[in-house]
Amino acid sequence: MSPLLEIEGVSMEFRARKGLFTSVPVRALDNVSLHLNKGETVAIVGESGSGKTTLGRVCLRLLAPTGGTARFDGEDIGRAGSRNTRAFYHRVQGIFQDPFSSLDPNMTVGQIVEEPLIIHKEGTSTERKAAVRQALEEVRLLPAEDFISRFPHRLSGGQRQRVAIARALVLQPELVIADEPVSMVDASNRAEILYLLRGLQERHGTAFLYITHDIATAYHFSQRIAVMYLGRIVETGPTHEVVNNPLHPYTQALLKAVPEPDPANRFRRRATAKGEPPSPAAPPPGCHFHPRCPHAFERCRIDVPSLLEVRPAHSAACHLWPEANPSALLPETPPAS
Amino acid sequence: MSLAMTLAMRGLSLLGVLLAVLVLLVVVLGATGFSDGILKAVVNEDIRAMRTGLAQTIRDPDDLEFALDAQRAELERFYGLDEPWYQRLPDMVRRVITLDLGEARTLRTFEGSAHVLSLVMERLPYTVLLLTSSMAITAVLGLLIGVKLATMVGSKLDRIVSYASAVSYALPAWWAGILLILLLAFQLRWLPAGGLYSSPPPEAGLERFLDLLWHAVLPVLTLVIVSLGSWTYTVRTMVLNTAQEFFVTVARAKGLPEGQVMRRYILRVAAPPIATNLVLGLAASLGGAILTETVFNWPGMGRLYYEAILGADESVIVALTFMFTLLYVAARFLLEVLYIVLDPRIRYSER
Amino acid sequence: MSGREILRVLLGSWSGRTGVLFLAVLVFVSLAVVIVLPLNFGSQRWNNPAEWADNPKAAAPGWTTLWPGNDAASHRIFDSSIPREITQVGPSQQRTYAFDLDYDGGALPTFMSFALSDVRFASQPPQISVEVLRPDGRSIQLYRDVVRGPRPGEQPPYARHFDEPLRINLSGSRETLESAARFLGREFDVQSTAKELAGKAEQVVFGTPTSANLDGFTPLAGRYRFEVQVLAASPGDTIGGVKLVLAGTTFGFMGTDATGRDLALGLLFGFPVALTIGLVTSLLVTTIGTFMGIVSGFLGGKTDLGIQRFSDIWSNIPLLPVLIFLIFVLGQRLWLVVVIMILFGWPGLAIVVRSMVLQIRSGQLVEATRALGASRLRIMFRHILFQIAPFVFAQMIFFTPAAILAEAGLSFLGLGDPSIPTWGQILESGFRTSAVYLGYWWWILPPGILIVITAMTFVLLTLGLEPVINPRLRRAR
Amino acid sequence: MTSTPLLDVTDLRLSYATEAGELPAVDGISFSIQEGEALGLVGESGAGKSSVALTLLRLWPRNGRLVSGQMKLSGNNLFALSDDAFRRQVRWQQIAMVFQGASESLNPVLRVGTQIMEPLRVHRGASKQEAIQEARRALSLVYLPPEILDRYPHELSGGMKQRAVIAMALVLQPKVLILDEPTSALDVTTQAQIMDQLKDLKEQLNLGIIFITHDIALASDICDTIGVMYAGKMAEMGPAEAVLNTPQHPYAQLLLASVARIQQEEQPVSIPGVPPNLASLPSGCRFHPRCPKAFDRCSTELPNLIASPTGSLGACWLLEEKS
Repeated sequence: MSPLLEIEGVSMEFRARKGLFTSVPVRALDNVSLHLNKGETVAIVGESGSGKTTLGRVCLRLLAPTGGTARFDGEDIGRAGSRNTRAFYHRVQGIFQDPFSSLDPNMTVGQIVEEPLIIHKEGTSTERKAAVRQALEEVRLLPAEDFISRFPHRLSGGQRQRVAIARALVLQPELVIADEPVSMVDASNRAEILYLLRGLQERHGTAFLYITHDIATAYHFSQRIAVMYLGRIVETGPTHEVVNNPLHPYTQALLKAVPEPDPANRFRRRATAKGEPPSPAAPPPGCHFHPRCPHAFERCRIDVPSLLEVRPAHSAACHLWPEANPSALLPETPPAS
Repeated sequence: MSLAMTLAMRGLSLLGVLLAVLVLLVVVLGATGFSDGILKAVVNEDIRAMRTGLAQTIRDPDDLEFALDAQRAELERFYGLDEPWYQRLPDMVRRVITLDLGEARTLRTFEGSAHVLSLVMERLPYTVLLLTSSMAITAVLGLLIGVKLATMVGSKLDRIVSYASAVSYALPAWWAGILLILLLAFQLRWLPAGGLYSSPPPEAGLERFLDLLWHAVLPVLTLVIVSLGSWTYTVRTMVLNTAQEFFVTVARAKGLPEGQVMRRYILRVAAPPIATNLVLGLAASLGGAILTETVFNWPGMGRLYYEAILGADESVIVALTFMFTLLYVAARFLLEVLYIVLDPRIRYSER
Repeated sequence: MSGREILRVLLGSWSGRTGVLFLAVLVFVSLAVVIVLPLNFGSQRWNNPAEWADNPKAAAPGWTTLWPGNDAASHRIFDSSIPREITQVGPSQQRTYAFDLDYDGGALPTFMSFALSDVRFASQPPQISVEVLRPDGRSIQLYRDVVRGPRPGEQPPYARHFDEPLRINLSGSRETLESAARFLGREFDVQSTAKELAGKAEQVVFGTPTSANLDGFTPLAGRYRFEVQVLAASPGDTIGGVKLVLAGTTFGFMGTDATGRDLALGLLFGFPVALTIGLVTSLLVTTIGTFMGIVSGFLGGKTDLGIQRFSDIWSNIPLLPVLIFLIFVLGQRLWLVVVIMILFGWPGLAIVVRSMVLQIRSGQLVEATRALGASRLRIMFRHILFQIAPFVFAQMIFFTPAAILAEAGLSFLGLGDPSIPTWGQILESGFRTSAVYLGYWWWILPPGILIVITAMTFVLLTLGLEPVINPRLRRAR
Repeated sequence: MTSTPLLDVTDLRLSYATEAGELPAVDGISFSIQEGEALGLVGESGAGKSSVALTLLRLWPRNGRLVSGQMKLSGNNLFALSDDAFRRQVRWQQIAMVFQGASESLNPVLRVGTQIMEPLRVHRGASKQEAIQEARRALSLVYLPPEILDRYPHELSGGMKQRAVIAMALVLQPKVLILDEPTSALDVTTQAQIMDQLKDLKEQLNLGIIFITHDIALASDICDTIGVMYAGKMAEMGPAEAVLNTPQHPYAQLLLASVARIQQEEQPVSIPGVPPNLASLPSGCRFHPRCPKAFDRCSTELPNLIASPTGSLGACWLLEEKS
């Protein structure tokens, strides 16, 4: 069975204006490959500048990659032609980070959720109204009648994000690209939204590409994880594997950085990666992570490590894991509880 | 972008403004046949000069006319009057830039010259005097009052000024000038109604200068009155906007005295947007000055406009349109420099 | 924000309510004027001197007589088409038209004029004479003439003064002054010439000389009778009407200008003109500016760069000098003024709209909507336009007074459209004829006040709409 | 406890005057901290955490009004001071604050150094040389190189700005440092670095810290005492061990359960409903409409803080039932 979404060697280069006539290339994505099966959830985890959002935009057809191909159901997303645009968006939908700016403030909740149906010329007015009500019930904006005539500015952040989810799901898409859907929602509401998404996935078999900076939510919501750093995937594998036996020092640093409510925390240091992520406009040579890596050695400064399968289905792009010798030097594996 | 680069960009854009006006001028003049008229005036001027010269040598009037006609044909060819107008565009552009536009039909300088260049140049200082003094006074007063108002938002004075600013937007400078003449010059007889000097004008020196200032009071007052309200209100709003910024709260948390917070955290930060508004207000005050000069018979370029329209002096109107644009562009550039000096985000963005 | 919400915000503030009230009055007056006055009022009436010949020149408004100590003669027009008396003189008919006037001994008329219209005669032209009978029993002949006789080759009946009445300004007529001189000599033994009596005709008619040197006249109060006699040679000869004007020192509601034009009419006609200039200009500036701004900001790339560069330059051109130049060269036409203001006005708005569109784009609405499969047009005009609509609407209101003031300024410089009177032009003609220095305040103040009030109306509306543009204010209120 | 606490706050009440009436943003908050001790104020947005911080610095907004409260710093009643004396003696010298959003905390047109040195010049009358010396020392505390002094804020990265702001707060060696969401805009690795540094500073300088956050997990990183706030009131307050390990108040329990953890398989849970609007607070316990354990009494009577067996104080009727 071919994967639903297949990303092969996708690169994305922007030109950032520097002076009046000069510009520098910025590599937002560097040879990224990834696939996603029907009904599966894959999490893309990374910090700002990692290219995770760019990847999401490529998958949503909002950006055409400068290299490689992204295929949805076997068809090239970038070159599908504008005729197929509508057909594509009927099957693929997006949920965005900011629930405050992704909803039109001039439309009521009912109009917002109905809009995809109007765009895709689905059903009669009555059928659409019924579909809207059903979608609102699914995201538990209850009673739906109450919410239909409200404007987004009268809703809380969590409620708005649920409106956005209802809008994305009213067409019953096969794939949803969710770009940081909970990062701007109060911590206490995040779980609810993720449950909502998971429930929908179970009921409708929707596949999710879950983009986040928070490896903890990815842990609970995804089956597989791809960790990105400065435009490259540095580690990918089954979620449980990646979190419990991280291979790449960056993944380890990310895991160390996750705060958990433990009174003993205050007596220990996290000792996560030093320094800050460099600018994507001037990435370090070799392994992009080497300046911050506690294990970096000479080769890391020169050679770009390639993503290799270290354990079954679990790959990392790190010189600590030479191709031939999977059982070589194992870095200490957090979590150290 | 570096400082020099930013300035160059602004300069280029303003140069574009000048160029656009130039092209507009010559194309419209050419397409409507006005440029022919101007060039013919130039030819006539040359011929007149020649006539006096030739009259010395050629006694017979018919011969003289014949010789002059030949000269005229020669000159017309020289100025390209035998060619379609669009081929003369570069020459017209040069003429407009150098104000080499022949002689005015009826207007004369104080010395009696009809030359367009000297006519405009004679009037330029008076316009600059009026514009700069009124703008400086407005800017300073507006800053002082606006900052004061920002500290007393919602007070009676604050409300009065906000209404005054609305009124001043609706009040044309020239009509305000007429009102002031009626009131201060004719009714109360405090100030002269117009002109440059008393009649007879004082001999020279300090007395003459003071007389000039005395006559400038009413036009300057008019320009200040019509722009002060909105300017004050702008300053007040900018200051208020900045006062809501977070770093102002931080400055207060640091225990800085209120005066220092106002100076370094509010005014200093609000200065660039205030300067921007000053820049944007310039065009309006330029228009105001043209009309105000007319009302007060103030012999600047604005009054010259009025006289040229009455006398249908197209060369003078062309010259003035270009000069006003030039004046505006120059003033804009100065203010852009001021803006850049005020804002380190532009000054130091590339290290 | 919906239209209803905008209206609610507008009516929620004092300035908004006042602005709406003013606007309603402006619109009402404008509509009434458009219905009552012909659209070619400017060329047919306003700029036709004959239209205003009977009016006093530079007369103050009628209500100024209410001011204490202000003595003024009111404007009197006697108009008749039916003779009071017809007597048969041989084969001819003597038709007498008579007008009575009670003179209180106060201010004198500023001039006397006589007019005759629609004369038709079969063979011999009618003879006309005008005479005044004074309360003291004396009478003065003011005018005597014969209607112009047949021209060679002309066929009877002969028609005269149909197109335009025969109008005689008695105060300035040499014949009248000579007759007045004879009268003074005959009745009061005061010797004078017509030249000496120039400008004193009214004093002679309505007074008694106090000295021999024409220095003073005592007003003679009482009833005066003006008689116009027409001697028609044949009974079929017709006279359309005779008119006698005793011009007052005040006129109508708003007074007159130096050519006797009724300022009230000119000012009224200015209402629809000002409103049209303001609204048409701002409407088109807003439409074009908004459209270009949205296209520029949304499409980006070369389109954006092009529109941006163009706007950057175009919006920075100082309007008034260019407007003066273009109108001077291309002709003084109002529609041209409006077109030029639109051409130079929209780029400024396009820049602002573009920056707003960029701001909206930087949020996630556009991406989110694109990801629904929405077309560019839908995003531009359903989502972006709707969001900036309140701002654009407020901008339109804000730009309106600017257009009105620019036209007024241009008119004031003498570049107004002569076929369409505007407030600016009335002011200009006043300024040019030194009304300011002569103290004709009624000529200078009302047009200015109307300009300011009209502009103010839109400024008030803008103030009322401020919470729409600046949501921070909306919350703070 | 015998020693005088460093900062002792009792019955703090602040209300905001709005169209909807007087809103109780801070409603009877009391706490105290010792030297070298960190107190965490945790809660959802709108719980009144930031208002507490602003009140401590007397920086409440124009429409705010201090209804009641006592604030003692090493035994001295600070609310007895005049505004001017408070500014001269307390702000930044005794109590400094790191605000949420480092970018907005810095004046964009002044050099970072100027802004760090300003308090030294104003409060200490330090010479330029002394000020530079002190500023360098403060920067070294947060591992920033002295070159930063000559930079403008826009030339620094987010993490550097955050550190510079912390250095600015420490330049006068205050006794109390208030941290309002100091890391919320930063990437997770940078956040962890800064938290590590704050721990160092707390120990080195013996600071009393008030740490404000919506993330109870982050609070556990530095706080010795944790107060969970809800709708302007304290729901539960006590030693970190008690609150984090055995929370008593249902809200504190839910808040903890909503954290997505990677060290446990347990799924995060969500708190139903939304926090109440201050303009229309529910009767009785403010949490009762969202509380899974609410009973009749909760909707009629407002519970006070009651000592719980774990050593924390909880404002919940369940605690009374138990005792």
